[in-house]
Amino acid sequence: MNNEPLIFEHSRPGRVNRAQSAHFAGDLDGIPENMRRKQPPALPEVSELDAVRHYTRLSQRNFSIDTHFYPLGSCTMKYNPRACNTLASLPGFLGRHPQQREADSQGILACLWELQEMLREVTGMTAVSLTPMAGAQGEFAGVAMIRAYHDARGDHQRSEILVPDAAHGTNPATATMCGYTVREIPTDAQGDVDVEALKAAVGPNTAGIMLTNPSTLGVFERRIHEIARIVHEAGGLLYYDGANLNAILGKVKPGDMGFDVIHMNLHKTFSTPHGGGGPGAGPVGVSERLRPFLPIPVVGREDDGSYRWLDERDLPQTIGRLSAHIGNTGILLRAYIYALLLGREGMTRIADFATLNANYLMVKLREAGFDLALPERRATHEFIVTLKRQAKEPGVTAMDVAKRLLDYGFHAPTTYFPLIVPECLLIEPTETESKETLDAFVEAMAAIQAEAEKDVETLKGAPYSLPVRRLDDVKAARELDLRWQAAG
Amino acid sequence: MNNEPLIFEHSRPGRVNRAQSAHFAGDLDGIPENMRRKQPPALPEVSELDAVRHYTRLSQRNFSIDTHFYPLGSCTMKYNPRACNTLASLPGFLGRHPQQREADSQGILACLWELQEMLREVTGMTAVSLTPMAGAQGEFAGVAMIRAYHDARGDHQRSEILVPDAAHGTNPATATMCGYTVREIPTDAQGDVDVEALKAAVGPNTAGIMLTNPSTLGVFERRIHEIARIVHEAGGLLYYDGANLNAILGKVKPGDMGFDVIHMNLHKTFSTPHGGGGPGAGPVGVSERLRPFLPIPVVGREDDGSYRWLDERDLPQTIGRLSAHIGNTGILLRAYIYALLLGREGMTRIADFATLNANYLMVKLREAGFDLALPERRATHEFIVTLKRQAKEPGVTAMDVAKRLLDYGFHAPTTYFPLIVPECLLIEPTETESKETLDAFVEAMAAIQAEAEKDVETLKGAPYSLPVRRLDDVKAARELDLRWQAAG
Amino acid sequence: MPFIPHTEADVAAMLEAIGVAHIEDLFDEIPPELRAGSLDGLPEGRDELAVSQQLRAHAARDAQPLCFAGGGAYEHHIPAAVWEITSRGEYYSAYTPYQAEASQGTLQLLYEFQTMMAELTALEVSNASLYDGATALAEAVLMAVRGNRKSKARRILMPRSVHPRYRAVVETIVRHQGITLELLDFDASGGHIAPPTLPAEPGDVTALVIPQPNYFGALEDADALTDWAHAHGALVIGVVNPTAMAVIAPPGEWGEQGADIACGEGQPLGIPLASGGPYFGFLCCTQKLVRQMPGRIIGATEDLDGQRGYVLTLQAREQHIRRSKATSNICTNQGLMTTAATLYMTLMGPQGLARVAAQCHANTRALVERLCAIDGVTPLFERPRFHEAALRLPRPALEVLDALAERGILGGIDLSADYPGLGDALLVCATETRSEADLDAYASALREVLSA
Amino acid sequence: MPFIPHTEADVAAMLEAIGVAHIEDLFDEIPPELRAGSLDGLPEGRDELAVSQQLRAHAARDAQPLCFAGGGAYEHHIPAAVWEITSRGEYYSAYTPYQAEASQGTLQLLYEFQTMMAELTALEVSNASLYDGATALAEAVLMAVRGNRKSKARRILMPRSVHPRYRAVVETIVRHQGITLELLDFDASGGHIAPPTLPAEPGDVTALVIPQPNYFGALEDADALTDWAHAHGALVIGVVNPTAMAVIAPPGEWGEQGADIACGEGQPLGIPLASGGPYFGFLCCTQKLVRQMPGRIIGATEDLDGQRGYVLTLQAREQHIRRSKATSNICTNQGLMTTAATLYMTLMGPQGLARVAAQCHANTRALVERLCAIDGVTPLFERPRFHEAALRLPRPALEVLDALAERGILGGIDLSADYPGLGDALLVCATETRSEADLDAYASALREVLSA
Ligand SMILES: Cc1ncc(COP(=O)(O)O)c(C=O)c1O
Ligand SMILES: Cc1ncc(COP(=O)(O)O)c(C=O)c1O
Repeated sequence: MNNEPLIFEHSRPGRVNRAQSAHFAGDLDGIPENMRRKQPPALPEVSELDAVRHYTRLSQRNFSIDTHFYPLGSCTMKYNPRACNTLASLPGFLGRHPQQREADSQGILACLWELQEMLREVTGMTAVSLTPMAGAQGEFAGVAMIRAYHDARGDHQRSEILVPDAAHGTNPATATMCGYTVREIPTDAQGDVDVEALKAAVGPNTAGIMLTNPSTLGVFERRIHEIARIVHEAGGLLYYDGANLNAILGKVKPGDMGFDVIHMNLHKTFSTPHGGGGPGAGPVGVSERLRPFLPIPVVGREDDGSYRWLDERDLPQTIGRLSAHIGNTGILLRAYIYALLLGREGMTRIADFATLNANYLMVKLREAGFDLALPERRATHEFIVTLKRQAKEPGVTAMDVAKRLLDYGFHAPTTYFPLIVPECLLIEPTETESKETLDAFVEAMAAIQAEAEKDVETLKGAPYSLPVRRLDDVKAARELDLRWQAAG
Repeated sequence: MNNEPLIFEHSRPGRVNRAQSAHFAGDLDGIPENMRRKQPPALPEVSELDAVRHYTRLSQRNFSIDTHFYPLGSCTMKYNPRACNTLASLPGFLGRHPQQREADSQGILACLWELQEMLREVTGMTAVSLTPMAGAQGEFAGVAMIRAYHDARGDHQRSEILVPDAAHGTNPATATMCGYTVREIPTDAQGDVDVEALKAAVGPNTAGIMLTNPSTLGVFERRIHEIARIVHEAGGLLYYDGANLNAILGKVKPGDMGFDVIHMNLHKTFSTPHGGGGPGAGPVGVSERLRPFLPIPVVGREDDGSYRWLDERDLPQTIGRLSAHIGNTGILLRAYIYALLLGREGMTRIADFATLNANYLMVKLREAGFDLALPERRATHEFIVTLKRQAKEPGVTAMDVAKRLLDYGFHAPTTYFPLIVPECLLIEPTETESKETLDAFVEAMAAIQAEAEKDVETLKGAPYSLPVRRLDDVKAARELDLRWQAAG
Repeated sequence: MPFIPHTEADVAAMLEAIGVAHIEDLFDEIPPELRAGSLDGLPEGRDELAVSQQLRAHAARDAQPLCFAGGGAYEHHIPAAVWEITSRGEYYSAYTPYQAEASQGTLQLLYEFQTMMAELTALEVSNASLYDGATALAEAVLMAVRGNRKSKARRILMPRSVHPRYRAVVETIVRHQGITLELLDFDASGGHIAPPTLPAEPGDVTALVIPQPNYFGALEDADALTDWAHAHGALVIGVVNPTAMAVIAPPGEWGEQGADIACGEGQPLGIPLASGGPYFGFLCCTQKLVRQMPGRIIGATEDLDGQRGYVLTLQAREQHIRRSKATSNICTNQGLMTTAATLYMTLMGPQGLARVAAQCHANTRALVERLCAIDGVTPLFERPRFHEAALRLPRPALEVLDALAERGILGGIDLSADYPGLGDALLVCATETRSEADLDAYASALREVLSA
Repeated sequence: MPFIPHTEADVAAMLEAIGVAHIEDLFDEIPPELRAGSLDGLPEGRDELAVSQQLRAHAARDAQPLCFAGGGAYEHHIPAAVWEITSRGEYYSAYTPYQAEASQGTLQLLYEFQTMMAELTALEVSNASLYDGATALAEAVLMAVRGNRKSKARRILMPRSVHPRYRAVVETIVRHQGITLELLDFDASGGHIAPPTLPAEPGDVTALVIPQPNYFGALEDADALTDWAHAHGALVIGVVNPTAMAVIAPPGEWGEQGADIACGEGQPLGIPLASGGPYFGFLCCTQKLVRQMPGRIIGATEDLDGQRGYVLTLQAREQHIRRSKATSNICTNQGLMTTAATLYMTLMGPQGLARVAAQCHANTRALVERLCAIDGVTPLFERPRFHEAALRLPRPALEVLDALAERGILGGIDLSADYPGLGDALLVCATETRSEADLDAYASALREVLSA
């Protein structure tokens, strides 16, 4: 009784949802036969009730922040205030065509301009462009600006981007897309960038380095000043992956750490929804020397207080456009609303309580018998538990624990990332979760540990209480089934 | 892991949801100490995330039309079009204070006036008042009008309202509230009103009769004309309980059957949501002779096409007001939108397909071995299965079947109503459900029957797959626990 | 066909199973002479696009003035989460929770709602809602008549300071049951029921109604009134504003023993103005009176495994069981509105609600100050008030309201229709949603209007 | 504290457990000289009421003209159910479905989405979305370069009739990988790529981009172009409007073998205009190319009990596994928008979508007729079109658009900025949401403007 058929299985030929397609009188006059479609696409033919019921039921098969604690490390799954959704959905915003005149767009431009300014302030950068549509596109914009900078100086030999081995996969992938080769820098035993290795790696080929700070290991890169000096002295620039900005809002500004360019993940730090995969927004901030290269459009303010789009005429050295319009405007609005709600004090409190929660949870899990990847370090907003020991004996993997947590009503932490820590769980509780929730999570982890000691198989079979048991990834990749097809 | 604590159990002293209560500066100057509250009320103290998560999780513990087939007889659980909600929630409607001037209310008044007219048309009555807030209040208005009519004629001896024994409980309860005594009229073996008994009952004391047609037995009262004649000849009036109007829209008009007054349940026939109990709307329609007594306000249209509220100045004989404002306006708007979407053809189709579905399901359940309460009759929009036989052997009650259906993913039909059919299930599939859903329901019923034959205990223990097993009603009524109280 | 899923093949198969040729045949029990010709008076059906455009036009047609009207319906800020959650299909499209096991969401929520309302009124129990504040008062009166076994008179003392519409509704609803509503006048200077003017020997009184605050926003001497009523064998029914309950002494704490029943309009608790409805009525009482309650009541119980769960309880009071002897005919109530109210109260918490109340109070005070700085405008009553105030104007209120409306301001409610004796009088209210700038705008518009 | 649940007692207990005295101590690994002074540039936090009022004011500030602009963003009717379901918390606040068992809702929905997009384009597979139509084209180009093993040239033929912004974005994104975008001019009379003008010996071409309809609304000879490209070893990338796909031949059916890749902007499928985003890009291809796909792909599989379920698959293509060798750096995509699109396509069905397409087509034709009845207004191109049309004006388009804006009309898009050679030219579009009255309003406004 657990099964929800595919929407196509609800479909019946000739079933028409008339409220949505009743009274049109259009024909295709003027379109030659040979340009027309012969067979209609096999979209589902269902009633409105079928559709609503099916997708309501499907929704209930998801864990989400609104239903579960979701400590997915690196993803900052904090509460998404509902006001951000409601207000960003005001008809005045939703109904606006992107080509509406600037004179008729001063309301939305004001919001975006204020957001730009606020992001400048929290990051300590000189200028911001809102246009990138996610973190990875922000990274692309950033590295493309680094490239444009070197190119503009005629410095064409710089072909390498340095990336710590703990970095998020988007970092090396981005460098490649920008035409760079990637050189990995190892991490030392304390979780910091191995500075000796870095020194050995930099040189005249170094275009720049991409750093996340706090790093993906959940610790603050303490020698950041030294790293900045080394790279800058070699003529490279510093890229800041802002995915972990939540941990340091109001505490340190990337601009002060010496970064030249940074992206932010508004769908993390500024609590815009993840939507089951997106959309997000990845604004970029730059120091003065990269300002000419910002992706367009950027919102400008005139002396008379009116706003307008800046484009290639204003920024002739721009790296160009990254989207057909201005990017994920609706997401930017949500971030703007969030920032207004929190304000200056609220921003700093984010870092305070995200850090408090992470450190508390870390201590409690250690007390419960779990090994920390970096036991000597403070947690930032997240930290890593490693199950290396348990994987040997009794043979329980990070995956097993993750799946079993689902049965206990908790979304699993991030597993197997960063790649350099074996059997790891990257745990990020965020500031919006309460002490009781953290305590309940610790209890669940302890209970799972006890189960593992008694009978590993219980964990291997998990989950038990969800619509499906553990799914076979290998089969999925081997016997590709990527779409439904009518039988016969 | 199935348990969701009470919101009060999430509460912690001093936890404040600041986004909703941050920056007020008000004080209570001018209010004397002794009029002030001493201890704040123990409302929950939780974060916005706590609240959203708790009530999202609770919502998932409901069956609803949007998630399940819900064939609750007499309740017309059909699809509630989402457009009705979205459009009735436009800021222009939601933000309007009820005391806004008529001159500034022509938009909403136009909607309500058009709805009044449409309801007149479908019922065949002379005039309509929208103000009653549910079926029962419509009944109250109707019977009060009957009373006002007799009173206005100086006919004060009429102290009785006749009510068939199959009637909904609101009918006799309403008659009592209007100061009448209730005399029950039995039903004959064919499910019709026992006309001989009726003849014996009517007389100079008869104020009127309350009838549902199609009746709560799911059949059309065939001798309605004769009944009308009998009651009218005795000087009584006929009240039509419109709860079952869905079955006959566009097929018969209550006005043509001889009824003097009628209420409609817009939350049934016009598909406004039931909302887990309400709100509904119960407009009343009257024949010419009852028009002076209509409850106020009523929307009137002036010759210049403008609209205004009619009140006691226009209707000096009105039975009066039934609500502080105009009633459940937002529900009326939803019904209006629904009527616009369906239009004239759509209204008739409702009856067609509600009746088709009911008769099909009835036939299929009979084929599956279930006994019908009235096997010789056509079903209207609903019909009755009786488990009298099964209650004797193997000892399975209507309640057992109802609870087991929940495990099969179907809401149960109405049980034990009407009271005159033993062990009954009153089944109303509605027109918005598809053949496949009906077939699946029949399969489930057949499977439950098979289970019953194999092992009655399976059914007695049902449900098994819901957040709770079968609940103890007796304990609830004996050991009253109607609110949470802090321990200690 | 809008909202009807049947394909032609479905229809054919179903008709065959039934054994008839046409859908029309299914109506063969209806006497042919009754068959309706058609529904020509209805418009043709239209698709969602067309209907959306029509409704948007209707909604845009009416002015959206700056609101300073109260009178039982208040513009409060409603947190976005309230309706984003309330309109979830599982709440929106469920029926009354008859099948408890499949309705634990609604039932637990209502149990929480009952707890919150009982807390707000400081009474022991609450039901799960009535239609609105006015019908809640009518039901409270009926309940008092049933509940006060010592009184034979069926006589209710009803102050004129109770909302006039509420009084009208009570009249409509209870008049057939031989109940007398005896009006009590208010004090001309305070606008409240002055306890000294109450009769020393009132005779058999079934119940006294006490509005708090009353229709004029004035605060009643609830303690003294309650004690007076109880001393004379009458029950006490409080009609209260739920927002006020965060800061004003609640019915359960009035006088020596507390009121017996409290009721009122739930709209301020997260329900939009919406042209007047749907709102919801609430009704709370002492444990002693619980069996006289009308409407749904939710109780906690256990399941077969001993796990906690929630059900509709005390159903023997209700029409579907007790029929003509039921406590009321109410069946469908205002469930979805209580869902919103539960979310609202949860999101506000005790502190939040108290702040809203205090800010409303402060705003109305500031408004009164500004308006009474205008020549000829004075407070009608000298009396502690909460959140609403009656003002005397130098010109007829209707005229003034019209002129304000031209300036985009809904200036309040004309009192002269319901209280001709008060002369040119206006009821104003400024909730927490009104800013300083709004108050200034009203004051300057009024100044302009009155000097015109 | 907004959105932070900690009470003072909580904080004290947690600090004690950690063993520090103050929250500040938790930041002791940050070099002190780096510590930020403050965030003085930010405003003070405000409550939801205040922020709501501010946002309402911002939203109300901008005009809401009657829209006749398209250019890749179309005002279509969106059934109410689309966003009422899409904004449910379980979709809205979930992450990428890494834990498949806890994300079957999103995963099954995306599998259904992939099926629908593959159906619309008549190609074999679809991914689960990219950022927007422009980046989807960029990814398609990169994919073609990887996928066309026979071509060494990294040379893409890019018609000038492709949306100018898309071309700009492709340029931004692919320029670092040694790829040449070679512009193809359009036919001056048809506005399309005239197959006869294509070079007989084009040399090593990696891929040809075919827009259908193109930026001017003109329909390309997709069959001939496809066959030409395949004959010369080039892959074919279709950039298509998904609404058009209901009635216009889809890429998978172009020419002998069909296109290899199809991409485009998903906005018409239930996504509001929203000032330009978020929208979503879609990308479909032949089975052969699936391992070159960027972005998430969902596959069906089985669980331990053999029950069907859905997972993210072919992850070895992606950045989190393959890192610098990934097919793309994309990670977060536009998930929620595909949720809405899936609901939209489901609610429309094949008939509904075809009717929308036909009505858009008819409306634009009717608009062109009305506008071209005005002196000096003529169609720019003689060519079958779908849903959008380029017009020649007797006056500069910007001037005309300004004058129309004064009359509450967004009259279309000025073509002269992107195509100076076309003179005074305007791109107009009338979707199914425009009524006869709307078309008349535009025509009479334009007449007025041009005769002024
Ligand atoms: C450390 C880090 N960098 C970059 C990204 C990429 O951001 P996006 O998913 O928004 O493209 C992520 C996202 O998970 C991340 O965690
Ligand atoms: C036959 C019948 N009459 C009257 C009513 C009462 O209507 P309401 O619940 O709207 O008060 C109902 C409701 O279930 C009903 O089924």
